[in-house]
Amino acid sequence: MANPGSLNTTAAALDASSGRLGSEPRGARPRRVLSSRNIIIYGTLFVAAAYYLLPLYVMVMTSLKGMPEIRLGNIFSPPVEITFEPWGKAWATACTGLNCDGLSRGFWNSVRITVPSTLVSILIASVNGYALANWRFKGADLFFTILIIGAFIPYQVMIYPIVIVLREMGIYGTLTGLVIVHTIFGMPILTLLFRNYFTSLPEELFKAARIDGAGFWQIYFRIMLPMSLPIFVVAMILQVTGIWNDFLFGVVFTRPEYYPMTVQLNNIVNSVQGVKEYNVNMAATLLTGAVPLIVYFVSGRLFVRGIAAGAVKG
Amino acid sequence: MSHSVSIKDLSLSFGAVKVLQNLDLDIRDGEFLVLLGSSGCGKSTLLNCIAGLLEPTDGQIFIKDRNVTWEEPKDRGIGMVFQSYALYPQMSVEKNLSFGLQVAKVPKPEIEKRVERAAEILQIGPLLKRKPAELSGGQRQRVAIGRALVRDVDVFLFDEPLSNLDAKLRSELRVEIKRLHQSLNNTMIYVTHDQIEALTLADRIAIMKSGVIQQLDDPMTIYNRPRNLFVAGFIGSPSMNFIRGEIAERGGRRVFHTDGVDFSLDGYDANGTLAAGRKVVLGVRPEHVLLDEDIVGSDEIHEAVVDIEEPMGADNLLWLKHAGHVLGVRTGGTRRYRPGTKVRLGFDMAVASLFDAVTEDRI
Amino acid sequence: MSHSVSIKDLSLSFGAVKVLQNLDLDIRDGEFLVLLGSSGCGKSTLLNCIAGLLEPTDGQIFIKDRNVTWEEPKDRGIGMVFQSYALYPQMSVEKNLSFGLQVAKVPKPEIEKRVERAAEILQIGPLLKRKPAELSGGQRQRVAIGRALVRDVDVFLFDEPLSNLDAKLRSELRVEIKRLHQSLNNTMIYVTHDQIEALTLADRIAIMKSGVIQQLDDPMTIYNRPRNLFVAGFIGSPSMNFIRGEIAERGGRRVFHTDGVDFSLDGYDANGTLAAGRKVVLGVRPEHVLLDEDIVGSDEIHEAVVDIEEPMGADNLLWLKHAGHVLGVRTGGTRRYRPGTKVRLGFDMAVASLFDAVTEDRI
Amino acid sequence: MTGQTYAGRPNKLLRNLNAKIASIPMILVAVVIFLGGTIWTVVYSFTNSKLLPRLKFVGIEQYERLWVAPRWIVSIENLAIYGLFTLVFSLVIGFLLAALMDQKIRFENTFRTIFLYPFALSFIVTGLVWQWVLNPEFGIQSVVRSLGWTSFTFDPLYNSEIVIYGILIAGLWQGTGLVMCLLLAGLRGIDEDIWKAARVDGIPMWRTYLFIVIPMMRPVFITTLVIIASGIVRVYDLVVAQTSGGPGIASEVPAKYVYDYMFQAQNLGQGFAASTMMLITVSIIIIPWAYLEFGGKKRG
Amino acid sequence: TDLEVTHWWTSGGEAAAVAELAKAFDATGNKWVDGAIAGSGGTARPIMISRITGGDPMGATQFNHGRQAEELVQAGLMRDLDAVAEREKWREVIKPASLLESCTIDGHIYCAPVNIHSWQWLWLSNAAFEKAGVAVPKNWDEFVAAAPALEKAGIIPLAVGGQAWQTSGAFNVIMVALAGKDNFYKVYKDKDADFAAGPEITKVFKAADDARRMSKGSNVQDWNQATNLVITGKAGGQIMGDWAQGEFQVAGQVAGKDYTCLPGLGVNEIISTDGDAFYFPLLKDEAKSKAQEELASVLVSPKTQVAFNLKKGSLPIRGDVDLNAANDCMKKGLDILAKGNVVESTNQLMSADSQKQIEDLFSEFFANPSMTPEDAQKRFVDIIASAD
Ligand SMILES: Nc1ncnc2c1ncn2[C@@H]1O[C@H](COP(=O)(O)OP(=O)(O)OP(=O)(O)O)[C@@H](O)[C@H]1O
Ligand SMILES: Nc1ncnc2c1ncn2[C@@H]1O[C@H](COP(=O)(O)OP(=O)(O)OP(=O)(O)O)[C@@H](O)[C@H]1O
Ligand SMILES: [Mg+2]
Ligand SMILES: [Mg+2]
Repeated sequence: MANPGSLNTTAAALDASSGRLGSEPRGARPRRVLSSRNIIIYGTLFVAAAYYLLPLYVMVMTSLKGMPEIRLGNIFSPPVEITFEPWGKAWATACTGLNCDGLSRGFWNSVRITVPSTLVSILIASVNGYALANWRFKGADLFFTILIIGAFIPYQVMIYPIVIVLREMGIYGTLTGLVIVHTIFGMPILTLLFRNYFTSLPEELFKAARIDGAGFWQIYFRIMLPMSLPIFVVAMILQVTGIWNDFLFGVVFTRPEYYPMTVQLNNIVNSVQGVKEYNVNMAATLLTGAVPLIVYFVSGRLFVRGIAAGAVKG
Repeated sequence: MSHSVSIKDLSLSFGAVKVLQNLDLDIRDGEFLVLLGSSGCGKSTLLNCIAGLLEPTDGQIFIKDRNVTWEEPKDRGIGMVFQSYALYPQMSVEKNLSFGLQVAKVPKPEIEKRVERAAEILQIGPLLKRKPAELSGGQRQRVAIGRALVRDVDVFLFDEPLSNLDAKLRSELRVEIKRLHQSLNNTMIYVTHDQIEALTLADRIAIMKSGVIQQLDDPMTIYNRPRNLFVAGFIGSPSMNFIRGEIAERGGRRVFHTDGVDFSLDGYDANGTLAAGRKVVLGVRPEHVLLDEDIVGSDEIHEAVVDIEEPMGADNLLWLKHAGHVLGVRTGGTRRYRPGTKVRLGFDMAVASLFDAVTEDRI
Repeated sequence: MSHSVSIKDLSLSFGAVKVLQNLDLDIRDGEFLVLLGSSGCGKSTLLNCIAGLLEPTDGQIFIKDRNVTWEEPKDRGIGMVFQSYALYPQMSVEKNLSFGLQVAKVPKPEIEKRVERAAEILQIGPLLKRKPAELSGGQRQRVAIGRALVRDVDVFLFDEPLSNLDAKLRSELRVEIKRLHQSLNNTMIYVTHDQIEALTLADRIAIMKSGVIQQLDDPMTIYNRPRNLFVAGFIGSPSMNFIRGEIAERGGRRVFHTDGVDFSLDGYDANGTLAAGRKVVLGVRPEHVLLDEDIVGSDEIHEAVVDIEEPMGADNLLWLKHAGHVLGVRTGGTRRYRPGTKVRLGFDMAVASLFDAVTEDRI
Repeated sequence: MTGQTYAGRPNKLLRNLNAKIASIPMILVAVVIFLGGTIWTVVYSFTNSKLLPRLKFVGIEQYERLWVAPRWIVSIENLAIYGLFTLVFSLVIGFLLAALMDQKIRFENTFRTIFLYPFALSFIVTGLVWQWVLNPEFGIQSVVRSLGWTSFTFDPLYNSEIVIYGILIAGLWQGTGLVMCLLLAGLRGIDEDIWKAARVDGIPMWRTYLFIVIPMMRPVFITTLVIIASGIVRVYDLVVAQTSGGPGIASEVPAKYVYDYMFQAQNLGQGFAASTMMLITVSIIIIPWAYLEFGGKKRG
Repeated sequence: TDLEVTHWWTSGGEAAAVAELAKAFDATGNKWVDGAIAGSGGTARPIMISRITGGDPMGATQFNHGRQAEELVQAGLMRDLDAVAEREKWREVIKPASLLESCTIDGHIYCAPVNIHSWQWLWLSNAAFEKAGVAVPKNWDEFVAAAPALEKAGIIPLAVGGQAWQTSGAFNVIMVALAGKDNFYKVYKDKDADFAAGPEITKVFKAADDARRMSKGSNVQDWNQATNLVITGKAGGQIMGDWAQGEFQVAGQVAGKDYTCLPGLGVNEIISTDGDAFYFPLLKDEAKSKAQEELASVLVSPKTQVAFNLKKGSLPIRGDVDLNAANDCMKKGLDILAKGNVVESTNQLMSADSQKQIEDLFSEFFANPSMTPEDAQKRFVDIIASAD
């Protein structure tokens, strides 16, 4: 037989516990892992990530298979027998013509090309964007418009004129020439990128710096540059990727001793006649892409939030 | 006398909006000029022009008798506190303060000394390592002031520098700014909406309205002899009581006549003659409305009823109803009047003002 | 009585910086609460917590007796004026005002009506088509106020809403805000540094210091019976004169003794007994320092010398030297004293305050 | 005093000197390379240059030939379809991803790198992978069919009707990461206070993005738009690596026409004529825009 | 002396072949500096041309036989090899003579041919025909006849990759095989548009229509993916040049047993003389100029020819060498070559521009079933009419 008294006490206890402070919202809102917001956000992210990763999966799997297995033609199946040989081959022994040292051959050349080209092109374009955004002068917009239209010219069309220009300047075939070419072709997009970013920064800061006596360069280096980290990252992503993966300019405008890694990649991948070694191709591509990828990952921390927070009121 | 800043015929428009109109202003060397004016009248714009941050549509600007109209801000020898602060967000407070000095290649120990001193004055010592985003509104404003204070320039432009500070700090800083001005003896152009600040700091006050300077005079003149209705109404809080009426003659003496009552104009110091029948506006500040026993030497008797009483600590603000007008009166904080009380009313004509009803200028 | 906003044991830290510390605050329904406090004491932070824009480290917040600690800002029924305005830069003024209403699906004619009304109150009618970047500082601030005003909410949070407006506009808007509050009868929490605003608007004033509320009382109590030294010094401008000394007994009557002079404590309304020998601080507001003929009913004679005179329009501020102290005195604007003049000095003990020298609390 | 009143306006050329000096590279590039190169191209498009540019004028013959070439017409149509969809989808997807990345999520860096990596990999090979994945024999179609849905058909690269959409799939895969990055950089510039104000105003997140944040990001969007658009106009690798313009000529694009005729067919004149047509189209769009963008307002 | 040589032989077998050239050149006391850039045509050619016109030329560079370097020569940028050719009697030893003819511009010899590749091969999967239950065809007609059986067995009769050059290549092979060498020349050498519109060529288009029908369903791009269909028995056959053989070899298949090769489609055993040649830009440096001549001489020398072509899987350019090590199919080719059943390749006969137009046409034709052979022929005639 049920005891009504005991029922009462449980009810009271329940009451008391629900009335206790602990169950009331208090302090910071707890972070629930499975909130509907999180489910939507991470769900979307994972679905998107799957789409983006699918080809990578195929590439990695293929690169770990031997050629006979690849001929079987199931691109999604994981390798029956994992082999790292294609990777080794792509890096160290794949032949391009007579030189059988794989991608490693052009690696340092690529570095030698990419570093100065990226730096110079970003520097020039950012200063330019800054001049356009903050120090407008008559006629600047006209040149800028030409530049933007230039962004739409398929750049292969410009090869011959540029060959002529470089030849006349006497720097055809040199590293300097190549850096200049990369700077030229990076300029439209980068200048636009920086110009538009700088216009969106509070103009008051620029004014304050001028009052503080800072000149053109000081404002650029001390005020604008530190406030533009995210856009510099984007510019770097654009340029590092573009230049590192560039093949055409790298061979058209330099001599063989400067040939970048992509020449090897192209040679490994793009042979017209003869046998195609897909596993080596994949490995080579992944290896070549490693440097930009590292740049992406490492530069991530520069995507800081609230870059202009606290700067101006109103 | 040499002029520190001299503005000739300055005009500025933003597209169709005319902000400054043929503005002339001469500021003496070492003068402390306060710019007062209603919100949006063009004060900040004027400062920006002086600093060289906005290009005037027309006119010229001289600093130290040098035509600087087209010079770069950095060559003008100015320091400025921006109304919007404009702190460098990526720099610590300390860096914000020292940036201008570093640019000017001031030696390091000197920079440190000045920053330390500014930080002390502004009470932001403990915040030196923070970024602007981590400061409160008032703290940001102090950093903005500090950035100007550390610099050693001829002309300081302060745009509402104390508006977001608490009263205590504000009065402390007011004193510090005054002291700084006296020790450096440089020129200050100071925008404020705080009348106490204006009256205590200024050598001269310029009152602006819609881009035009209405009156440029020393504080007492501005307060007691405002040139026109706008200036009169603008200065003083609570603002001056205005009563429309006309001049009349009563037995050879001029009186101010309104709504059937007369106020004797004895003691009023007119600019010209007071022709009977002229339509005028009488302006009396709340503290110049005399009540009961304060009234001396007057035989008129005007009765009024207390409508509202607003005690404000040191003072007591009364709103009286009298002959169809509402009059604000300021009395001592210890004298209390219940609403409904009847009081006797008089004006201290020696410090009152009469304005032409049409031109609105003082007569 | 029902509480509109109720804060229990609220703490908030930014990393190592503790901004709010176990703060309790109960605000009644329809109350107008003014938050006063020195710059950086945590006022904006508190408003942000109430609005739900900052997450407290600890504690609870109730609005209309509902625990909203974890609720979204939009579900709290609040309107807010940000200290930094936070206008939507790409929208015209009109859009800035109406956007929140559009989202709330308020009918179009109603939106138009409200926007028009707000624009009229704030005198920004001609600016409705402009973008925030094309406004002056004060105009931006008015838009920020407008964005809150158009909304129909239970609780308004105003963070120094009038700080950048000219005195005239400010007093007009003060009246409008008061009127609005009376007509809507919603709760207002209002941060300001302007004491006039605080004293005229507030039902109660909360004085904060370093994240702790020092006193929460109606304006007159705060002004006349400040709970501690901080409150006393914070309220009133120029601020209260503080004189260190001790209680002494002279012929059965308590006196305040300092530097060889005594001031009778007759008429002082003490919280407890005034034990002789207790170290205290005497606080007297400048307007409670009596000069010459104002002194009534006192047989002590204290002589002082006028050091500085600061005329401030309606008032006259004197700095007197007396027995090694400097005392600020406020007198009527028409009474003038040349520096060097000797004056007789007395304190109005009925409105003075005594503080324990150690605890700094009022006794 | 008299001297100063007459101190005239300083020489205009010397004002902003530093800015002008800093703009010299831009001006040089704009004039010498882009303007000069364009004029050069246009001039040679009226010649019958083959392997080497030679000034043997043939009037508008190259253009006549261009506009009767079925391949060119198809290329233009394809570009229109591809361009429209790429523009819309990469902006939408890119912004969506950027907005998600901006939600203070965990592993932000990892996700960002995942979305961005396709951009890093040379398309010669990733194109091949897409070719595989979309191949009906051993790609997605075969996987789905082997799971039991035997009527499933998904062969975008081998169906002339829809091949351009197949290319779009891979194009978006490659390009949206960069769009996301650009927009994320823009989002990071938005002041926290704006968000606060919107939250207090009770504006839902999506409306805040749509009506407040996106308008504030206008400059970044313009940059992104130009980057996407220039990528579209110059699209080449994507097509070569996946379909070589096939099946038949169903997925040809103008840039490929230009290259093929310049370098494979060794008919520079024809290539230049085609690229001139492209340039004219682009200019027709950009010049009025630039006029609107730069024409009116002035700053600082 | 160091001499930089650019070429686009980069795959494994090709590279090994290049090594032979380098070895032979190095043996003369000079040094072969390798500048390999894969991807003929579109990729490598602009690079080479840029280098030459940019004033920083390489020592020697590969081009296909034909007219690719014509303008460089006319621009005076290339060295003539008259002296070497004279000395080494190239006119006599190089067979077929057409090879040297295409190196000759205005009576001067500007290039050294190194090998012959032929297009005219039909590769058949023995397994596929077995599965379909029909005999392995011996010629094109049998092949066409066997197609329905193959289709029934789920096998694509003819694998054709999606790239444009594969389709036009196949068409030209069909033309040579079905219409014969003379008619082929009438069209491509004489550019006789009327003839191209005639019934002889209509026949060829009919056959191309057959090929198109048979190739339906070969959803691949690259030629070697198509070859792979044949290797795995998913397709019955493929028309492809002799380089396809490498794929069969790598897959471990044996000619005759696993696959069958039919030169000239088994109808008309003629092969074309595509192939590669080296050109020598004019250099200022005396020593290098001398080295260039030495290289030219080495390239054509019998020893180098044997070593190189064995590795490369192509045919030598001179008839006086012995290729015992060659495999079955290659031997067939050699025989045909020895008989002189050769035809100049389209590269030699037509400008790249016209070829490209033809490529575009057949690319469209093969992909678009609604395009009738008549329409295609009409367009073909237009191209021929304006071709050069
Ligand atoms: N992100 C932060 N990190 C560290 N400290 C902070 C941060 N934000 C604010 N603070 C500190 O918190 C304190 C309170 O700031 P709050 O903005 O609430 O002040 P306030 O009372 O509104 O001051 P004011 O009157 O100047 O606006 C300040 O001292 C400030 O320096
Ligand atoms: N870019 C602009 N376009 C159009 N009008 C503008 C622009 N900038 C400012 N104004 C207008 O110019 C006038 C003067 O602005 P200014 O900032 O000088 O006012 P202010 O006197 O400083 O006012 P406040 O006291 O409110 O700061 C204002 O009415 C403002 O609306
Ligand atoms: Mg202003
Ligand atoms: Mg604050």
